[in-house]
Amino acid sequence: MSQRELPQHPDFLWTNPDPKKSYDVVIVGGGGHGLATAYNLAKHHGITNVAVLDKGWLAGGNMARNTTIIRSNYLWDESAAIYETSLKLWETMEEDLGYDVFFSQRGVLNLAHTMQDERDSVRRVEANRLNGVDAEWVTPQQVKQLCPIININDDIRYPVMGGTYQPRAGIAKHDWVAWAYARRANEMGVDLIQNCEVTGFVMDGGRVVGVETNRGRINAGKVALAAAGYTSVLADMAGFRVPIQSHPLQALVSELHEIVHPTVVMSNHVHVYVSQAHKGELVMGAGVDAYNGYGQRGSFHVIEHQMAAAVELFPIFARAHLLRTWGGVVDVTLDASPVMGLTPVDQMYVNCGWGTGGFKAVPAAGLAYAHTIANDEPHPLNRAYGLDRFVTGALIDEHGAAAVAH
Amino acid sequence: MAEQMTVKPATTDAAVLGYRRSPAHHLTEIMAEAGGEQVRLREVPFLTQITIRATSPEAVAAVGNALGVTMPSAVGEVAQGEFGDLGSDSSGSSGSSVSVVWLSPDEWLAVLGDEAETGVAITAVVESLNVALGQRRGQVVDVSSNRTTLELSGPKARAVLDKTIELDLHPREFPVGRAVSTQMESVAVILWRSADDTWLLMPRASFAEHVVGWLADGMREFS
Amino acid sequence: MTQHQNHQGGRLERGGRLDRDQSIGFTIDGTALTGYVGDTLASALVANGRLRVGDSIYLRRPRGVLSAGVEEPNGFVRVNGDHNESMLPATTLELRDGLDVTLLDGIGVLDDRPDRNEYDKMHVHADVAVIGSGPAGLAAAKEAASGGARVVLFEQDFELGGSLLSDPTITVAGQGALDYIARVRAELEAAPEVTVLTRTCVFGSYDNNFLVALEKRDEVASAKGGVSRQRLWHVTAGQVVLAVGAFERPIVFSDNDVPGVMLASAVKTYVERWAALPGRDVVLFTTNDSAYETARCLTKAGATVTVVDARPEVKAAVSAQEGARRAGLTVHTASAVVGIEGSEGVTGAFVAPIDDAGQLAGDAQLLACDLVAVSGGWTPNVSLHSQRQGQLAWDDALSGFVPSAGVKNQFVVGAGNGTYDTDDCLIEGARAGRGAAAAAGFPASSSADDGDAVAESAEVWHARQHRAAGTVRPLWAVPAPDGSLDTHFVDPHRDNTAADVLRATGAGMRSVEHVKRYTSISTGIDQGKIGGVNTIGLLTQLLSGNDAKAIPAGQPGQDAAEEVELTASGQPARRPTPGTIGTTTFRAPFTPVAFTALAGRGRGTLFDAARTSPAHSWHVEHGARFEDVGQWKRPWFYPQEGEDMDAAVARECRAAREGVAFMDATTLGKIEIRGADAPEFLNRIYTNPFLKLPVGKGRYGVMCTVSGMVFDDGVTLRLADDRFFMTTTTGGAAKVLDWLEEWSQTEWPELDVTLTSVTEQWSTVAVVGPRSRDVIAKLAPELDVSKEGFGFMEFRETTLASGIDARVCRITFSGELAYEINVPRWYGLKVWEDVAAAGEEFGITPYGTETMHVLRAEKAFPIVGQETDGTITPHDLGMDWVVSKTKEFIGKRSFSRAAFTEPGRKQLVSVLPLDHTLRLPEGAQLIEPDALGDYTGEGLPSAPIAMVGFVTSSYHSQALGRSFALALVKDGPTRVGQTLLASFGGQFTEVEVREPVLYDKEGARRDG
Amino acid sequence: MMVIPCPFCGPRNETEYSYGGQAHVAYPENPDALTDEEWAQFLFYRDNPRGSYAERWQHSAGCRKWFNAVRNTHTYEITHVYRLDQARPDGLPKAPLATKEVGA
Ligand SMILES: Cc1cc2nc3c(=O)[nH]c(=O)nc-3n(C[C@H](O)[C@H](O)[C@H](O)COP(=O)(O)OP(=O)(O)OC[C@H]3O[C@@H](n4cnc5c(N)ncnc54)[C@H](O)[C@@H]3O)c2cc1C
Ligand SMILES: NC(=O)c1ccc[n+]([C@@H]2O[C@H](COP(=O)([O-])OP(=O)(O)OC[C@H]3O[C@@H](n4cnc5c(N)ncnc54)[C@H](O)[C@@H]3O)[C@@H](O)[C@H]2O)c1
Ligand SMILES: Cc1cc2nc3c(=O)[nH]c(=O)nc-3n(C[C@H](O)[C@H](O)[C@H](O)COP(=O)(O)O)c2cc1C
Ligand SMILES: [Zn+2]
Repeated sequence: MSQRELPQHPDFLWTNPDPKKSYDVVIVGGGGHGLATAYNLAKHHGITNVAVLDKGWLAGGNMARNTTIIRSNYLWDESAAIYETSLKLWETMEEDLGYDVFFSQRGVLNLAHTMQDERDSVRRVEANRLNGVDAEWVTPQQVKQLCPIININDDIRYPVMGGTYQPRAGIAKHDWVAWAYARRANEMGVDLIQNCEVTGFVMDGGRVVGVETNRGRINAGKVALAAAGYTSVLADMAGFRVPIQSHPLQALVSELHEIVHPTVVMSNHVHVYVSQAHKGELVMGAGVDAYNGYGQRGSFHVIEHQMAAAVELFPIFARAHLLRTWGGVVDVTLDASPVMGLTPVDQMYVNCGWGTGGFKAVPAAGLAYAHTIANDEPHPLNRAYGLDRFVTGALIDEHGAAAVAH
Repeated sequence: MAEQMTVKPATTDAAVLGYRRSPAHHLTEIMAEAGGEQVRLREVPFLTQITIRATSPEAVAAVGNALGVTMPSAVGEVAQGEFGDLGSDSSGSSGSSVSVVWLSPDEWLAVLGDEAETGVAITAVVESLNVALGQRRGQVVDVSSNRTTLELSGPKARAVLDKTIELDLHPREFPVGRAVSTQMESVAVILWRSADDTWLLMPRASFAEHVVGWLADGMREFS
Repeated sequence: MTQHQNHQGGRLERGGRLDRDQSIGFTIDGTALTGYVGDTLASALVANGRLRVGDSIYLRRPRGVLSAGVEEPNGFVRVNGDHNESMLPATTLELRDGLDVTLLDGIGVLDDRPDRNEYDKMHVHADVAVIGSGPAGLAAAKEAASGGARVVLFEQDFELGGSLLSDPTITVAGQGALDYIARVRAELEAAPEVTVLTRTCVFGSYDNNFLVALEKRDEVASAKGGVSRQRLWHVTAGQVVLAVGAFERPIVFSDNDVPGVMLASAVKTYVERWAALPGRDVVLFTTNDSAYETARCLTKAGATVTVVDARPEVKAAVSAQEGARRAGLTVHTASAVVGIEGSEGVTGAFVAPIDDAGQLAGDAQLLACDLVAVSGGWTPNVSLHSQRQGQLAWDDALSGFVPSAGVKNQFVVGAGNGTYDTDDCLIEGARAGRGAAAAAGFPASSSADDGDAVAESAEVWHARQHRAAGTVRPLWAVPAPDGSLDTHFVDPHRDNTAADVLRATGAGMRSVEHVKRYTSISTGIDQGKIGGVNTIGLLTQLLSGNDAKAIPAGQPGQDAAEEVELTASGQPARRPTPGTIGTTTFRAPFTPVAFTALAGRGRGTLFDAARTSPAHSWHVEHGARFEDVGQWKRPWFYPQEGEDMDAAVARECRAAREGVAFMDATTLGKIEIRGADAPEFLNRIYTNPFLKLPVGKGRYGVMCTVSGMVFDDGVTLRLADDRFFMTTTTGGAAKVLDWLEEWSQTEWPELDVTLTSVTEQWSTVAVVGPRSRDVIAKLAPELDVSKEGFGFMEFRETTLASGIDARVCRITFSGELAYEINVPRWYGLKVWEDVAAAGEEFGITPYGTETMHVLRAEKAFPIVGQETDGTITPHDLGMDWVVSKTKEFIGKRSFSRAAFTEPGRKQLVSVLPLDHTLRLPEGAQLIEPDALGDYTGEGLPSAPIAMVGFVTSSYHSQALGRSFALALVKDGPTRVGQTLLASFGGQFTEVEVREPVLYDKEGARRDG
Repeated sequence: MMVIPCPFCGPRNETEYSYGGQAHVAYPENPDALTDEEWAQFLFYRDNPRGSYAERWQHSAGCRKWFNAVRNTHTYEITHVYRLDQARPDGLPKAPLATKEVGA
C-alpha cells in the first residue's frame, strides 16, 4: 500500500455506555495494557462482565504518545520471554483482531558508538539468539546497507561502530492498535467507560470490592490497575506503594515526507531513536526528563539536544521540520523492567513500570495480566516481575544491557 | 598532624616554571585568528588558583585575613586584596593582587598572578592558608593547573557569550566585577566580568579546547 | 539566463507595500516569473494570476492558495538550493531574487545533500517580551519600553504591523496606519534597551516564561562565514504580552477546496498589502461583518463583488455593510454558497437561501465568478497561551475559543484575546504593555497617547469586544443540494471532509481527540489552524443526546463539568456547544522549525567536548589511535609502520612485561579529601576498611551502590592524618565526586570532611615493567627506589631531575613493577617527554588502553563497566577480601538479601578457548556443553537454550602465548576445570573454565 | 524551562541542576536491623504523588550544594526551596488515602 493510501478504520468501534453498578473485573486505565487485558479476559477466560475505566479519552495516555517501536531483543531471559511472546502475538494481531494496525516488520537497528556499546551489543545479540530472538551484530557498512541515510563517517563526534539488528522488529500504528483491542473487547461484552476517573477504592477488610469514581461507585469482584504513569496515585489510594517514579518523556514528529527511512534506528549513546511512519512523518523520541512530572510535557532543551544528534547521524533530516512535540508520563522502575502481579490488597492487581518501552509489550502483557487476574496467580511470563523481586534483590536490570529502552 | 608530609619550600625556580605548558597553549593561533576589532580571545595562563573551603565564621575570617581580604559572602561577589611580602627567595618584595571569588557558602577561589611574574609561589599561598585554617573544618587545595583562564574582550564579547551562556549578562544583572560558576554548552565554567567589555572564563583544563571552539565559532560573525 | 516573464497580470497599478523599482525574478516549477521586493512567494503568485498550487495529498484534488499567512494548508513548495528546503508554505516565504521552488502535493521531499548553512542560537533575557506587532503588539511594546524596560518585540513577518498592513487606510491613534507603524518602529529602535526581531516566530512557550523563537536571517545574512542562516532564540522573559492576532476560518461547504476559494481576510491582504488582485468577479461568502472590509477594498480595486451573508439580517456594526450596499453591491442575506462550479479554478458559485436551522430553504442559483472569498468567523490565535496551560472558554457571541484565565506573568491582548476593534486593540495592548513594564519594575513613563481609556469594568470591556466583532452566525457545515458531505473540506491539507467527521462519530468517537486521530484532522502542517474549530463546530451538530454525556473531560476550552440537564425524554436539554467539546491540545511548535535549526552549532567537534591530556600532542605525533572513554580521547594503541592493532598490542605488552613501557593515566578521576572525619567517611564509602591506612600509603578500594552493586574502584592515598587523595575510574570521575558530595552533604553533614575535584590538577604517567625502577631512578634522583626503600602501595613526594615536584606512587594495574608519577597538569607534557627520554636506553614503549586491558586481564583485575554492568557485587568479582565483614558501609545490607546469598550468581572466572588462537568475541555467551540439543547454530533454536554466563573481556595474551578471556559465569568458581561452550555468531567452541588470575598468580613480579 | 531558585545562587535554569528525587528519606540508622521488606522500601520505594512533592536538587553547575524544593509535579511550579538544615515547610498536603472501609 502506498504512502498516499491508508485503509480506513472500521465503521464502528465501540459503544459508550453508562457504567453498570457492578462488574466482575474493573480495569483502571484504558491504555493499550488495560484494553488488551480486557480482551484477553474475555477471550481466554470467558470473563466478559468487565469494565475498562479511563479518566479521559480512551487510550489517550502513553498509548497515544509513544514512538511505536516494537522489538524483543532484550538481554535477560525473563525479558526475552515476555517481549518475544509479545512479538509473536504482534505477528498475528491483525488477523486476531480483524483490524489493520500497520504492523511493519522493517527491522530495528540499535547503534553502537563506543567499544563498551559494542561489547554490550554482542552480549545482547548472543543472548537473544539463544533465547530464540532473531538478532545480529552488524558492521558500520552493514548498517549503511540497512539504512543508507545513516552517516557512518568519522566526521561526527561519536562515529557509528556497528549495531545490533533485529529484522522482525518494527513499528505499528499506536492508535489503531488500541482501537483494535477496544473494538474486539467491546464486541465481546466489555464496557469501555471514558470520562470515568477512579478517585478511591472501596475495601472490605483487606480486600477491594469496588471503586469510587467521578461517575459514582462501581462494585467490582476484582480490580486491576493498568494506569501506567498514574499507578502510584492509585496505589496510594489503596494504601500501598509501587516502586515507580513518573517522568515526562517527549516525542516529536516532522511533517510528511516521501519515504527515505526504511527501518528503525535507535542510538542510546547519542539519544536518538527514529522511524518514518507509514504516512511519511519522521517519528522521534527524546530523552526522559530527570524530574518527576505528570504534566505530559517536558523541557525543550531535551529536544534540541537530541536534534543535534539526529542531524549528525542523518544529514538528510537537516531540513525536515519539527511539526509537533508532546509528552507522556512514563512509569520508570529502578531496573527498567515492569511490575506485574498481585498486590498487598486482595483481589487487586497491578501492572505498571513499563516505562519508556511498554507499547511493544501490549499483547503479551494483556495475555499474562488477564491470566494473573483470572487465576489470582501470575502467568509464567510475569512470575519474575512481581513486587517480591525488590525484596529479594532479584532485579531484572535492563539498564546495563546497552541501556536500550523504548 | 605530625604525620603530615612536608611541603616543598616556597620557591620554584624559573627554569622549572619554564616547563609549564598552559591548557590552551596549542590554541593560541586559533584564538588569535578568531579575533578582530569587535572581539578578541586569548588565554591568560598560569594564574595561581587556590580552592578554599571553610565553614565556621572564624575559619572564614582567618583565611580572609591570610589573603588580606574580607571573604565574599554572596553569589557573584569577588573580593580584591593584596597578598604579598611572604618572604619569597631573593628580592623579598614579591606580592600579588588577589581576587577571591565566591563559589558556594563554603567555597571560594583565590586567584593570584602567575607565580613566575609575581614571585609569590603557589606553595607559599597554600601554606599560609593552611596555617590560617588550622584544624578547623575546611580545605585548601592548589588548583592552579586544574583550570585555565580565557579572556574574551571587545564590544561584541557579550554577543558572543550570549550564544552559549544562558545567564543574563546585561549590566543590570551582571555588572563589572561579578563572577559566578555556571556552564557553557554543558561545560562548567567560572564566568567573571572583569571590565565592561572584558570577560574571563575559567573552564577546567581539558575542556579549554571545547570552550575555545565554541567561542571562536561564535566570534566568526564579528571578525 | 532564465527569462523571467514580467506579467504580474493580477497586480494593481498602485498601492501595496512593494518596492516597485525592484522587480525580482523567481522560478516556480521551471517557469520564470517576476515579483517585487516586499512580496511573499504567494503574493507574487497571486499577482501573476496563479492561485493554483499543487494537488491535495490523498484525493489529488486541484488546490489553490487559501490564506496569506502561516495557516496555509495548500500552497506548499520545496525551495531548491544548495540544500532544498523540504516543504514550506508559499505564504510565509519572502520573495527573493532567484528563488526557485517546486510545488508539492502535500508531501515533502528530503534532500540528501549536506546542508552547509549555519544555524546558531542566542540567549536573551527580557523584562517584557511582546509577541506580535499588530496594533496591539505595537502599542504594548511602545508602552512597555517607555520606562526603560528591556523589551523584545517578536514578529514572524518581515514587516511590522500585523493586520494593519492589510488595512493601510485606517486611522490608528490619530494617524494613518502605516505612519503609525513607522512612528512606533522608530521609537522602539531609538530606545536603547529594545530589540525588535522581525522574521522571528515564537514557536514555543514553556514554564517560567521561557520562549523559543526562530529567526530567519537568510534574507539579511551576507555570505560571510559565521553569519547564521537561521537563529534559535532562547528567551527568558519577566513578562510576556501575547499580541498574536486571530485566524479567519474557512466555511465548510461542498467543493470549498477548489482553487479560487480564499479566505476573505487573505483576499484583503493580497489587495491592500501587495496590490495583487486574486479575482475580478468575486462572491464573498460570510458569516460575520469583518468580510465587508474585503468587499470594500475589492470594489475599490475595481472588482465586482456579490456578498452572500449567512445572517438573515445584520443587526450591529452595519456600517460596512451599509457602505457596501451604497457601493452598489448585491447582498444576499440568509444565504450560503452551497457549491462551486469549476475544478481547476472557480468559475461560479451556487448560492442558495438557508433557514434558521441552516438547512437549504430554496434552490441554488449559479453566480459566475472567478473568486470566492469566505469568512466563517475568527479564531483567536491561542496556541502560545494554551501551550502554557492557559485556559480557554468558548464565547458564543464571538464564536470562538477565547483565553479566559490567564497565565502567570502573561497578558493576552488584541485579536488573540477576541478583541477585534483596532482602537480596542490599541487600548488593550497599551495597558498590557504598561502593566507588564510595571510588573517587571520599569513603570512606563507618564504620557500615554494611544488612548489609554479610563478603567472599565470587565463587563463593559466584554460588551465592547462583542460590539466590535459584530454578530457571527456560525455555519459549521453548509448542506449541499445533493446531501453529500464528502467534498466539504474541513482540513484541506489532510484531505479530511465533513463526511470523515461523520464517520468518526458514527464509529462511536465522542472526544475531539478521537475524531482527530480517526480522521487525521489537525495533524498537518497547519496543526488545526484552519480546521480545528470547524471540526468542533461540526461535532456540536453530530453529537447530541446521550452522546454528549460520554464526551471525555479535560480538553482545553472545555466547560467545567456540569450536570447535564435532562428533558422528559431523557435527552439533554441543551445542545452541546463547542465548549462542551473543547479543543485538541495545542503543542509546540506554533509553526514548523527545521531540525537543523534546533541542532544549532553543536555538531561535529562541538557536539560534545573531546577531552585530552596534556601529552595529547605527543600521542598524536607518535601515531596513536584513540579510543573514546566517556568524553576523553585516550590513546588506544600506537601502531608502528606496517603494524596492525594486534601486532602493536603484542609489542606494547611485551615491553611492559619484559622491559619497560609507559602509559598516560591522566584521565583517572582524582579527588582531594580533607577533614578530621575523612577516614570515617571513606570507611563508610568503601567496602573495605580505611580507618587504619597509614600516612604515606595507598589502598585499593571498591565502592558499591546502596543496593550492593559495584559502582567504582580505585586507589586512595593517605597524604596526612586528615588528608586523602582518591583516584577513580576515568568514566566514573564525575559520578563518584557527585556520590561523595551527596553523602557528605545530605546524609552525614556532621562528618568533618571536605572534597575537591583535582582530576585536572594532576597529570599522571604510569611507568610499568621490570625496568621501570631504572627509569624512575633516572627521573627522580632524590628518590630511594629500592624495593625496601619504596614499598608497594607507597608513595613519595619528590623533586624530579627536571626540578619539577612530583608525587610518585608504587601502584600496579598490570602486576608488574610499576610507578605512577603525578605532577601538576601544566608539567604533564614535559614529564611525559622526560619519561620517554629517560626510558629510551631501556627501550621504553608507549602503550594505550588496549595493552592496559590485556595486562590487567591476565591478572584478572576487573574494569568497572566491563566486568560489571550494575548487577555485579564485589563477591561476584571474587573480591570477598575487599568486603569488610565487620564495619558498616554503603550497600552492605543488600548483600544479605536472598538473591545475593542463593547460589546461581554470576561470578568472575577466566575461560580459555581450547583453540589457542581463537579470540572469543566479547559478549559471547556461555552454555553447558549438552545444552544445545539438536540446535546447530543455523537459524534460531526452537526453545530457549539456557545460558550460564558470558565473556566480558577477551584478548590474545602475549605472556601466555594464547588467547584467553574473562567471563561472568553462574557459580563460576565451582566450575573451574569444567568445559563450557561459547556461543557466538552461530558458532560454538569449547572453552575451559579457570580461576580468574592467569598470570603470575603469586604476585612475584610486583616488586620487580 | 524550569527556573529553580537555588537558595545560595538564586534562580538558574534547570539545566544547571541535577535531580535527586524525594527529599527527607533518611538512610536507615541501622540497616541490619531492617527486614528485607523494610530495606526494599528504602532502596526502591519513593512517593510519587501528582501534586506537591518535596524533592532534592543539586545545583551541580553552580555552588554544588544540595537543597530541597517543594514542587508541584503536575504544574511544575516550585513553591518552596529550603536548605537541608531547614525544616520542611508546614502545611504541605500529604498524599490522600482515599481508601474507604465498608462494614464487614
Ligand atoms: C514519548 C513516549 C515514547 C514511547 N515510545 C515507546 C516505544 O517506542 N516503544 C514502546 O514499546 N513503548 C514506548 N513507550 C512506552 C509506552 O507508551 C507505555 O509503556 C505504554 O503505553 C503504557 O501502557 P498503557 O498503554 O496501558 O498506558 P497508558 O496509555 O498511559 O494508559 C493508562 C491509562 O490510565 C488512565 N488513568 C490514569 N489514572 C486513572 C484513574 N484514576 N482513573 C481512570 N483512569 C486512569 C489514563 O488516562 C490512561 O489512559 C513510549 C512512551 C512515551 C511517553
Ligand atoms: N473585524 C474583525 O472581526 C477582526 C478580526 C480579527 C482581527 N481584526 C483586526 O486585526 C487587528 C488585530 O490586531 P492585533 O494586534 O491583535 O493582531 P494582528 O493580527 O494585527 O497582529 C498579530 C501579529 O502577530 C504576529 N504573530 C502571531 N503569532 C506570532 C508568533 N508566534 N511569533 C511572532 N509573531 C507572531 C503576526 O504575524 C501578526 O503580525 C485589529 O486591527 C483588528 O481590527 C478584526
Ligand atoms: C507515532 C505517532 C505519530 C504521530 N504523527 C503525527 C502527525 O503526523 N501529525 C501530528 O500533528 N501529530 C502526530 N502525532 C502526535 C499527536 O498529534 C499527539 O501530539 C500525541 O498523540 C499526543 O497527544 P497530545 O499532543 O494531544 O497530548 C503522532 C503521534 C504518534 C505517537
Ligand atoms: Zn547554587
